[in-house]
Amino acid sequence: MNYDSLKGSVSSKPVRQAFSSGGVSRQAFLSGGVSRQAFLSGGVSRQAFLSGGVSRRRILKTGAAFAGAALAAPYVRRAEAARLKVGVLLPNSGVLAFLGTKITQGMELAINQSGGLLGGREVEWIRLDSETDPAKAPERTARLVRRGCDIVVGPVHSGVLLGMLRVLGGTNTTLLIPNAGAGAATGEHCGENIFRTSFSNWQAAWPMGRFLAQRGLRRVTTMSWNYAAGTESVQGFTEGFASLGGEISEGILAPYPAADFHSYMTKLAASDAEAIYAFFSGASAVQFVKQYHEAGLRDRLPLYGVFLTEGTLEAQGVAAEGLETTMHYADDLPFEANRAFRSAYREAYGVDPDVFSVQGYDTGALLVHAAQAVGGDTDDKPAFHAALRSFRGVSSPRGAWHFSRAQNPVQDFYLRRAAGGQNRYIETIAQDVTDPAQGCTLV
Amino acid sequence: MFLRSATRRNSVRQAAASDASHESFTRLRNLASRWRDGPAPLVFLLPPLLVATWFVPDYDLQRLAKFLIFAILAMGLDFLAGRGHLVSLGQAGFFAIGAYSFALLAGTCDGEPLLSLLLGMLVAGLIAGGFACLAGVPALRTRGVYFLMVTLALGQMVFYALHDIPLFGGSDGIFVCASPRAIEVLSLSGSRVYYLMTVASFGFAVLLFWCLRRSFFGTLLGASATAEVRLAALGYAVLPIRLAAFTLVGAVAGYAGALEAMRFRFVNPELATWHLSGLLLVMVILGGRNRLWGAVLGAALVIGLEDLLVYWFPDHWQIGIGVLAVVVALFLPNGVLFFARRLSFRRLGVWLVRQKESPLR
Amino acid sequence: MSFEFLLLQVLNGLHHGLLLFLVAGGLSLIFGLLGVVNLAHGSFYMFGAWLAWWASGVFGSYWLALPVLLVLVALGAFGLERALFRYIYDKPHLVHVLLTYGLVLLLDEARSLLWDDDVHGLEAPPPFARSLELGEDLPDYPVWRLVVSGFCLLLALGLWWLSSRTRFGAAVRAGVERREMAEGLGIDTPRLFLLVFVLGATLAGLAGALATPIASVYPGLDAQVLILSFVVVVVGGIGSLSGAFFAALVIGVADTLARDLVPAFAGVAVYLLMFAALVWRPEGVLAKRN
Amino acid sequence: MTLGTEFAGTEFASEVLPLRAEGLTRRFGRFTALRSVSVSLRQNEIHGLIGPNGAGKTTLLRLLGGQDQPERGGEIWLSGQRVTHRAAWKRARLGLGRSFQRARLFTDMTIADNLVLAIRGRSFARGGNYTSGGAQIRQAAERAMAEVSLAERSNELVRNLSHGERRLVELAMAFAGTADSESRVVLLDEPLAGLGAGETVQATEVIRRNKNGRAVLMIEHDLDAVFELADRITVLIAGEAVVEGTREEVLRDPRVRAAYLPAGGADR
Repeated sequence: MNYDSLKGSVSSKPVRQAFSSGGVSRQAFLSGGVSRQAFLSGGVSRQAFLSGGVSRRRILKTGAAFAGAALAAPYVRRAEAARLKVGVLLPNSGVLAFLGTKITQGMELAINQSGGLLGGREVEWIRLDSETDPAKAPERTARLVRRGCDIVVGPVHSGVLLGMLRVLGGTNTTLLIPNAGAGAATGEHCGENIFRTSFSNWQAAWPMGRFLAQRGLRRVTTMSWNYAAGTESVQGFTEGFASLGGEISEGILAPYPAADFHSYMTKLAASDAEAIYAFFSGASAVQFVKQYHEAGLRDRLPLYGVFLTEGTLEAQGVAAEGLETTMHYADDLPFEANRAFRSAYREAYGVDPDVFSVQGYDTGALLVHAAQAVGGDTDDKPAFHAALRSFRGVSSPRGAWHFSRAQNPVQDFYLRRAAGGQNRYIETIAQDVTDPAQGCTLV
Repeated sequence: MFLRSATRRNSVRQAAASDASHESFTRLRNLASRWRDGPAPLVFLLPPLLVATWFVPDYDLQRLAKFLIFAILAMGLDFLAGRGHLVSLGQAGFFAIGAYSFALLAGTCDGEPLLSLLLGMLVAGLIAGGFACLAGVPALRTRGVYFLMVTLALGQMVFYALHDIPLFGGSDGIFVCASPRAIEVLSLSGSRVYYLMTVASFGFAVLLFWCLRRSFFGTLLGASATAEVRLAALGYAVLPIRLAAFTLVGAVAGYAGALEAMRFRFVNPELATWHLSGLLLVMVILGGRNRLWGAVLGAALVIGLEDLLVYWFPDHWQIGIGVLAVVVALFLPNGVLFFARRLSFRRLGVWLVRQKESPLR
Repeated sequence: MSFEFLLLQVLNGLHHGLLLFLVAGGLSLIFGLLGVVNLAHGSFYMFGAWLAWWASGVFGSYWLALPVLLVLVALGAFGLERALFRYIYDKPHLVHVLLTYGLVLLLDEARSLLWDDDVHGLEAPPPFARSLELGEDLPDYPVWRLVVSGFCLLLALGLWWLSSRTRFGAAVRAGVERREMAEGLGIDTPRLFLLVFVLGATLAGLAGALATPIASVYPGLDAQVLILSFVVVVVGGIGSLSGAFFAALVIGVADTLARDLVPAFAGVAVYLLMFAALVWRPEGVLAKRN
Repeated sequence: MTLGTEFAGTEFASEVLPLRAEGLTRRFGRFTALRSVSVSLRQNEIHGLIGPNGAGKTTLLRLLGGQDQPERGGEIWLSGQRVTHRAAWKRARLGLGRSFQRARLFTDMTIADNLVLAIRGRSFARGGNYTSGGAQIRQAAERAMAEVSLAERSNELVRNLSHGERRLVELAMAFAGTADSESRVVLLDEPLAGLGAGETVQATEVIRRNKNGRAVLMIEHDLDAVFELADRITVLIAGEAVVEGTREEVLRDPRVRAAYLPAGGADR
């Protein structure tokens, strides 16, 4: 049975409500299942929406092919519309769901601010839940491509990223990575169509390594989960630290997922290092920092890290006070663009933005810039990718950045200290850091 | 059952003689269910699946392939749990062992000749079967809910082994290098050849499990479920029967794992989570236990529903599967096929009245 | 590996084990008496934790929030038992797995709708918010962990007293041995099942609430504790509280030490222990041989 | 005491007994269900095993059948082969058939299928593979069904049979067998329990008719049937074989009269 006609009727009801409410509320956009409805308030004209219905001839042809198939395949094939289809594969469930929300909000804000159009074309968002499950990533990505998206944004988790690369590698579907830091995306699996707007795990840790060495520390213990992002981050730190004579006294890898770190605190307390470098994110970052504080190690063994306080300061509370971390963004960066971004974000969503909002915002700004440059003709891939590469991120909240040859951001990294629920800027410790991108053919 | 020839001659003679009493109705129903349990529906299912190779776009072929792979897995689990009452909550473990064995065995990255792929898949199945046999010897000493727990432990052991041991690429999984070479003469691209292999595997699986269910071995497995002590007292060693079934179903799961590894040429430890094993059980129960086509129907319903829900309600699609599982558990413990088979209004009344003491206990 | 280091690791293991006992104890009773494979038991732990965070915010104090959340979890369990579980007691385990598998998904969505998918922390309640200095190269030990361990010990004693010294306990043990016999002796099994189910669920909710200041709350909390508590139930012997208690301690320490000594095989080790226990003594390694 | 039992223990017993058991003991915790019980069955003989409830009759049968293991020191021989610790299915292949107190049949299968499974189980023991001898087995199955007059309902699912009919099927399965798969030793656990009058007569006839060529050990509470059928009787009281002998010897023994038969009840 072909769901095509069914889909047409069912989805129009919620859309009418959203449409009649004079603009597409944030909830409608986030509920997203209804792909046909544009998420931008201004540009939705009634005529464009209705004309986008399904032509009869197309139903009959596809219906016939499916006559015997036991599986009911929701097969939506629509007449080409002026809309620009952008696929979004971010997590709505599981441990990293809040990152998905923040990235989506940042992206939405950027596009809203420039009139809601990409190169004069309305945007049709097709959102799928990545469930932070790498095994389902290839399937979900292929579905977005199948729906006609020639631009895909996502994911958060590096395992999901590898699954996406398997499907999108070597195709001309443009992939914009707003968070996952796996080096492979801009390393051995890099490609003309793959751009990252966040940072590689190596890139964020390397400056911290050099900085601690410059501060005169000689022996540091490293710790993270036993998974790709963790090992890459520790490797980046080690390279930075060793380049200035530092030495790693012990490398601890906790089996993932670890909820109770206290047994490691016992090990850390007995270590002879002068400081510890840690890489954890989300719930584990909260647990690690809180338990580190409760173990009273903050004064005996200073804690430095990456991603330890991103979006988790409210949950960590007093335990994170004074924690020094490095990242390509700080909440109180003295740039005018940052102040404007933060006030616009708070006004639009009522919450303070964090680094994921920034990365979402930059992804949105990148899309606006490139679509404008090619006048909305994103099908001309070489021109579109060239336009993407030409992005200078002048008005980015994190400060100007541009793409390296491997299409990973070349950006400054700042030392920040956690204070009063914010990662406060201390100093710029590394400028124009470029990911080594081993094995990338573009370099 | 295996005594078919004797009873058929017998039943034809008797059907004519006795009046339209309860016996003849039972016999007619048995004959009908035997047809439904046989491979005949393949005649209606295979042609459209084969035709689809040339007409359906690649993405939807890949989704059909996913359904066929899960149908193979569900048929295996149904033979084990439905017929032999060996309820396993760890089938995903052997599925993942097959996928990873194939991934590690895979050869060069450009197109592979069909034969070497087939060999790779069979070897992956054998490896998974080997593990099933090794683990089965101790595991099958337990009964009932303890067996459920043992298989849960087995599945989790495979998950953490694949997740923590560096050789298996940790939590991000491995890229698989093998994919079938295109066949120009039939104008089939690599992925369509892969789809054809999946359809063929599905056809063989249906025949295999149909033969198994009809075989003496299948009868013994069923007998070991209803009256194990009696079977032993009659001179049959029960453990080897169950071990053979466990090993065989493990090998088929491994073979299906190899097929899954080739679908997107990417394997990940998440293939071994107990959630997948749980979903397989949902398929078996939903379709209808101890029915050849129950498992296939269950797989179609669950995968079709999941696909729809994920697309229409990306935020809260889990509610659909959750409600489905609860509804089937409470009202349709014997599955949809059972319900469909008995669908006549008089019977519906009888069924509703007798729902308290359901026949399956 | 100095002696104090090992001692502290064992203490951590015991703490982990005692918390695990609260979840596994209830699960073992439900499993043993009601014969139900309850995959949704982890969801009670999760709701206990999220309610603790939410109620602490609403009432301003953890001690006020604790009784409220226990009542809420108990009511939730009561509703679920009456609405769903009482219909499947006599059904085979296959149906139990199916029902509770669906419930896990539904309860997780309920949590996502009621609150959000964010990570939230909770400070240890006022009198126990500090840590004890143990010495130069030993980490300070948070007082709240000692409080939780002590509280769990008290609860374990209470459960042991309830189980061995009261009529209710006798009825439960009789039910676990031979359900038909218990019914024969005039024990009102439906009411008994309801009480045990609610007690088990509330214990799991309490464990979640106690663990919140340590592990904080986040989506996916239920899965982590569920499978480990099945390991404890099975090693301890299904239906035996004392078995679950000792098994929880052994597994808590083993899991903690394994993560430290042989990280790559820590995950596998726990399930190998479960597999071996089941195969060696299916009715529970610690169960008395009848 | 007849000739056989005196020489039972020695090597040169006059002929090899189908089943012999010496010193079988079984304890459950502190309770001793059987205290060094010895029993031996002779060819073409029905050996009754009677005793009050809880005397250990079923326990003894479980030890002989291989469903349970005796304590150290007990020995069981099946046609001269030591089988004390052999698994139940190995003993079945040596020609040991048995029925169960609580009928344990394959309820989803027809009567014919149950019987064929029983016959084929033992015929497999002599190297016959699963498929060969199909016709021979089917005839044996039909013969067995005819004996218990269930031949015309051979396609009925066992699930739909009454309790009495199921007992008859159990009995048929114990005795059914082709020429090379005859069960030579048959253990019957209360074969007449719960049977109607007609069925009891029928069952008794079946047992008597199948006596030749086999050694039968029968537990039964229906004393009339036991005394009518059994050539020798062993009386078990509180786990001990108090008396063993022919009908007359057992009836005369004062201990049996005191423990088991109420005053005046036995002088029929």
